[in-house]
Amino acid sequence: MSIQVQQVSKQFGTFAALHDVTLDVPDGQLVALLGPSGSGKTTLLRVIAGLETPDAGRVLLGGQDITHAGPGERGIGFVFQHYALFKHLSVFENVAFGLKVKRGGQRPAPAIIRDKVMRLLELVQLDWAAARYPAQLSGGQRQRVALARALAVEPQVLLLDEPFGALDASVRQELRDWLRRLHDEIHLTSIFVTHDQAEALEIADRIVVFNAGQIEQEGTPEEVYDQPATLFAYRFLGKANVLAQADGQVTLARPHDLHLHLTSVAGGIPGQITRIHVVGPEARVDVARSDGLGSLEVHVPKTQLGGVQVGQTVFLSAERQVVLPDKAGT
Amino acid sequence: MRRIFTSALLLGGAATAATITLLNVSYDPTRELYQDINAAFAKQWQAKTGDTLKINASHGGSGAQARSVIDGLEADIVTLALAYDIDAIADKGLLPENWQKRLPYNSSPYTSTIVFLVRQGNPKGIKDWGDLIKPGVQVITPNPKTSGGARWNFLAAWGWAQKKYGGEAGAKDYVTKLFKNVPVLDSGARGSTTTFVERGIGDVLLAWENEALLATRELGVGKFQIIVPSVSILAEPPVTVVDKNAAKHGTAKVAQAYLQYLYTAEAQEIIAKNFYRPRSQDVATKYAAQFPKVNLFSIAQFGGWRAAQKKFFADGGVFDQVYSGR
Amino acid sequence: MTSRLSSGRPARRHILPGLNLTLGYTLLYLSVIVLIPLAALVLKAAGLGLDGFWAAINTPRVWSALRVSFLTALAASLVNLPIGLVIAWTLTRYRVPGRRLVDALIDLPFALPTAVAGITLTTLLSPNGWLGAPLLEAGLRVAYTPLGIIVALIFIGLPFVVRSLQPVLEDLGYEPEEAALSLGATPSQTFARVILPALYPALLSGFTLALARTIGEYGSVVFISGNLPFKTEIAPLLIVGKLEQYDYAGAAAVAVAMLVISVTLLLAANSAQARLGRRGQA
Amino acid sequence: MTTSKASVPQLRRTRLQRWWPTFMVTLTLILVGLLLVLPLLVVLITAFRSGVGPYLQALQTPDTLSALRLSLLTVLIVVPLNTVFGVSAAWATAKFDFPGRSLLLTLIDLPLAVSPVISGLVYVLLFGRQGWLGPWLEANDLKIIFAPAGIILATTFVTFSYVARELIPVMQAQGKDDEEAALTLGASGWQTFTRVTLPNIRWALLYGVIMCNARALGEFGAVSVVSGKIRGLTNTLPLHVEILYNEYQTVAAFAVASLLALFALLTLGLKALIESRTGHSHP
Repeated sequence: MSIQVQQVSKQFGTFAALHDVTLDVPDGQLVALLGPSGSGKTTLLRVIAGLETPDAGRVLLGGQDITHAGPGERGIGFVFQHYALFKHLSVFENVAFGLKVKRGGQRPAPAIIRDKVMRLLELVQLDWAAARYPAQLSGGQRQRVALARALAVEPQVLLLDEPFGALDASVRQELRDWLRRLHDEIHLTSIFVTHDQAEALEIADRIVVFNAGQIEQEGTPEEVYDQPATLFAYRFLGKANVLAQADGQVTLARPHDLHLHLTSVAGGIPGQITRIHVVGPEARVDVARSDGLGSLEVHVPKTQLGGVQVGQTVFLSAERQVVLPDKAGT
Repeated sequence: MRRIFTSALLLGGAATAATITLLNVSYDPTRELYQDINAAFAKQWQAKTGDTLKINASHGGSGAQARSVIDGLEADIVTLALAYDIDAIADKGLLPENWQKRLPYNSSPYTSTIVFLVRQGNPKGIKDWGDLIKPGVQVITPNPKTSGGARWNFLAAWGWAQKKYGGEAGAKDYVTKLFKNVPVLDSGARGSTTTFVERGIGDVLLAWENEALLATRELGVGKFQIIVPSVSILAEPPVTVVDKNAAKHGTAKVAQAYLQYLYTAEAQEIIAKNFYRPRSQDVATKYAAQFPKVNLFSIAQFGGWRAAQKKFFADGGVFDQVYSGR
Repeated sequence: MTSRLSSGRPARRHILPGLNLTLGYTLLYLSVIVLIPLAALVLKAAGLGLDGFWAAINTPRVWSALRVSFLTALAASLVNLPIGLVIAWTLTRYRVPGRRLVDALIDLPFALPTAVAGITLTTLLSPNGWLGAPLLEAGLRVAYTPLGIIVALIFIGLPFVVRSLQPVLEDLGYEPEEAALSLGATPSQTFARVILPALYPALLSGFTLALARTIGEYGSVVFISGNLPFKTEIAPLLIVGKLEQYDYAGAAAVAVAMLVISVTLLLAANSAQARLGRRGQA
Repeated sequence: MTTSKASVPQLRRTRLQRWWPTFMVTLTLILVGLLLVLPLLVVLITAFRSGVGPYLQALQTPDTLSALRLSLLTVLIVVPLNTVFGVSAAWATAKFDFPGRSLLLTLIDLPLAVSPVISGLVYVLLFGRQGWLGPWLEANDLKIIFAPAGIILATTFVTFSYVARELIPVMQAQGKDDEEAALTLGASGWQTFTRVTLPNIRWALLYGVIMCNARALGEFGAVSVVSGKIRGLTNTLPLHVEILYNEYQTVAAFAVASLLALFALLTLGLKALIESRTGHSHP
């Protein structure tokens, strides 16, 4: 089901968490809200969930205005950053919670609840842990229980607040892949909040970049990475090398878009290698510019490194570069 | 509450005869006395009228008890340590001003006096009031501000000293020295007795005669003895009906009968057995051995309780001066 | 994190239900049980007028009683700091025989009726008591002296100090201590410069709670104090004394004075703890 | 004696002299023994001074039994009242932020700092015959002071803060996530409270109830001001102890006192049980 956010604003005291935000999420997409801490992405997610009331604007779900509906009436599933599992309930009971609190006629029969919960636990590969309590599970397992719990009420949309934020790096990677696969399986419209650009780039269909309570850019991962609309978006999505800065314009290039030359080339930037650092198949080379305008980072495949050494003078050219308006403060 | 209690009893059985509840609000040392009186009177009342009489008792410091009645404790009868406390109740319109004239002997069916209780053998050689201000003698008395008995103690000492030194200045000097010898000032007469008897503090306890007798006969046989000073005060603990409450409860008649009963030979005997001096000459003669002759002066010497209270015990009065003068 | 930022701030409309109901009920109940009765007290005292109120308070007797109440409570609360620290420290760090029992006993003064505590301590400490007799032998009179009041108040205040310290000591763990030691601090330096400062908020809160609680204590004190004016007469006893002379307004005046002291202490404790707490988090 | 944590680094062992823990434990036991165990022993020994017979007899007199009944009645009314209040106040102050919240928190603590004598006095000034509402109460034949109602009110005042004080920090620390999760899952406000919040706070709640109960059972100063001390009618157990003591019935007084001490110990035992369930000691 599609989600429309129309001109939503939200103020906390003197702090504007959201300022006139408008966003369309088409049915069946997995969308990432990406931005630094305090940029408003979590607030937007909570407004969609009904956990915060916007000061202005509307929220539509499948074309229906739900701005003033309670969080339980919206048909959303919400996954909390710190899971918010009910400690006193077993894994099974946690997942069954949303079904058991349904009012009289709508509450499924116990046998149906049982089947459904067990199916969901199988889906998140935790059917073996039904009788356990949250305290007996690892972080990743808990997050999967939280997900199963949110899915149990058959939500129209799934909202995840920094779902992997509290997990170890390896578990995180595993869960990312798993979430993407899950989404491909069930095609539930989903929005997740993250401050990790790699995470957003890896699994989202679309990325919405947030900054200071406003949407900075919106697009596919390729679009936002390769054609950032603003300097902020460019910088937030990856390492940015400033090639030139003049007349309110700044020219930037990503490290792997730079080429390393041993001899002078046209328009090449001369510099001296200060450090060579090999990370797996890739070599990261730091070059101090001879014109004294700072240093640049170049990524080249290790096999193409040749015999360059620290201290050697090299020339850099950009295969692809972006020119953006130079806004101060980014 | 009384009503609830009454109906509860009624529901419980005894449906033919009425059950009447009476509340006697009294002061600390009369617990044992009224336990006996209540039983005897209830029995007599039932024999006479067929009604079951339940007499509730409340005990505490005389002033505190009077205050409770003023604040709404619905006593049918008050039996307090001194007339001043009942005057205070009368001031609030709960009973007539002339209450003390309603029963014989200033409405006091029994009297007592203030005596000395010392440890067996009287190691400090205490004979009279003058010995109390000797250095090294520790005197136990409660606080006149909070205890009726203590006010009698104070006035007894004052009366003796005024006569001895022939004036107020001498009397004041005497009581000042006296209270310098007081190491503990309990809030009530019972507290003082406990301090002296159980805690072993002090050489001499200024006590109601009935308390002193109770202590020698029941608390520590052979451990204490009573010293009767050359002169002491005639303590007249008064009793009266609290008209307004009795009228409200419909208990005026039985309350009146209860107080009149206190003057009967039967009650006077109980009174004497509980170490109070009976008014009845016959009973007094019978128990003469128990109550030695003491030269007594009365509260009239101080112009009555209202005057005495104002002069001695009100804020800024003589008692406060005795303490603030140090 | 964004989530913390947003949840920590007031929302215009609350999503969680029940604020109106619970806040309304809380305020109603608070008013009926606490505020209206206290207002009646203040009104009664106000009936004296400012001059009358001051005249009722400004007597040597009242000042002395307030001083006795305050100083003995202060002394007892101060003594309770090291005692409470030793007990809380030991209970959280060392293997104490019967630890659960000892820990449970800490709350005894809470649960034991104050009158029973008063009678018992008097029995124990009077010149012919188990402890009183040997102490008197050693030249120390406890019962019927200010020292007796202090002992009773130490008993009453102890749980407040121990219970304030325990959770903080548990949270503190060994790390800061070990860090200090690894940096070359001596054990006493470690204690004075690392552990004690971390305990200041808890010590302060335990101290003030004990002080506020003991300053008005009555039941456990009247039996042991001796009640001598200008020496061991406490302010609550003065209130009772005034009542028994039918001086309601005077009693209310002294009560208001005590109330002001207690409220001031409570406010001071709350704000000081908030300040120290903030510093502790930084 | 060794330290209780298993993973204590070598550093500590070498630094601290071996006698230090022993010294601290001994000191603690002495302090606890002198300050807490000894008074408890005095109560018990005095109560049983004349043997078990007189002890049991003292507990079975009609006056003692009626005082016990009144004390239990008081507790039965006061504890639920203050519990409902405590939960309500904790919900309002821990889950929401509103202007005047910190003032409210201070006011909730206020009764803790009020002298028991004053706690009784305020009700006399309000409901006594001379009090603000006295004439109206009298006209309508309603009795509050010198009746169980007054005792219950004064006890409510004294134990007002206990449940709320226990719950507020716990609820504050737990935050709102669980409740919000329940709401997104479709639970109603009441379902959220009973199925999520209540289980989360149950031990703190029980602890608060126990402490409230203990104080309510033992309150003396405030109750003595409003009781009227009518034997068999308005006497609670602590007042009855004083009365017996004043009647020179020391054994009986301490027997009743030991009953109260027994309640206290039972309470503390229950509390220890809670702590072993929750696995950590409670503030």
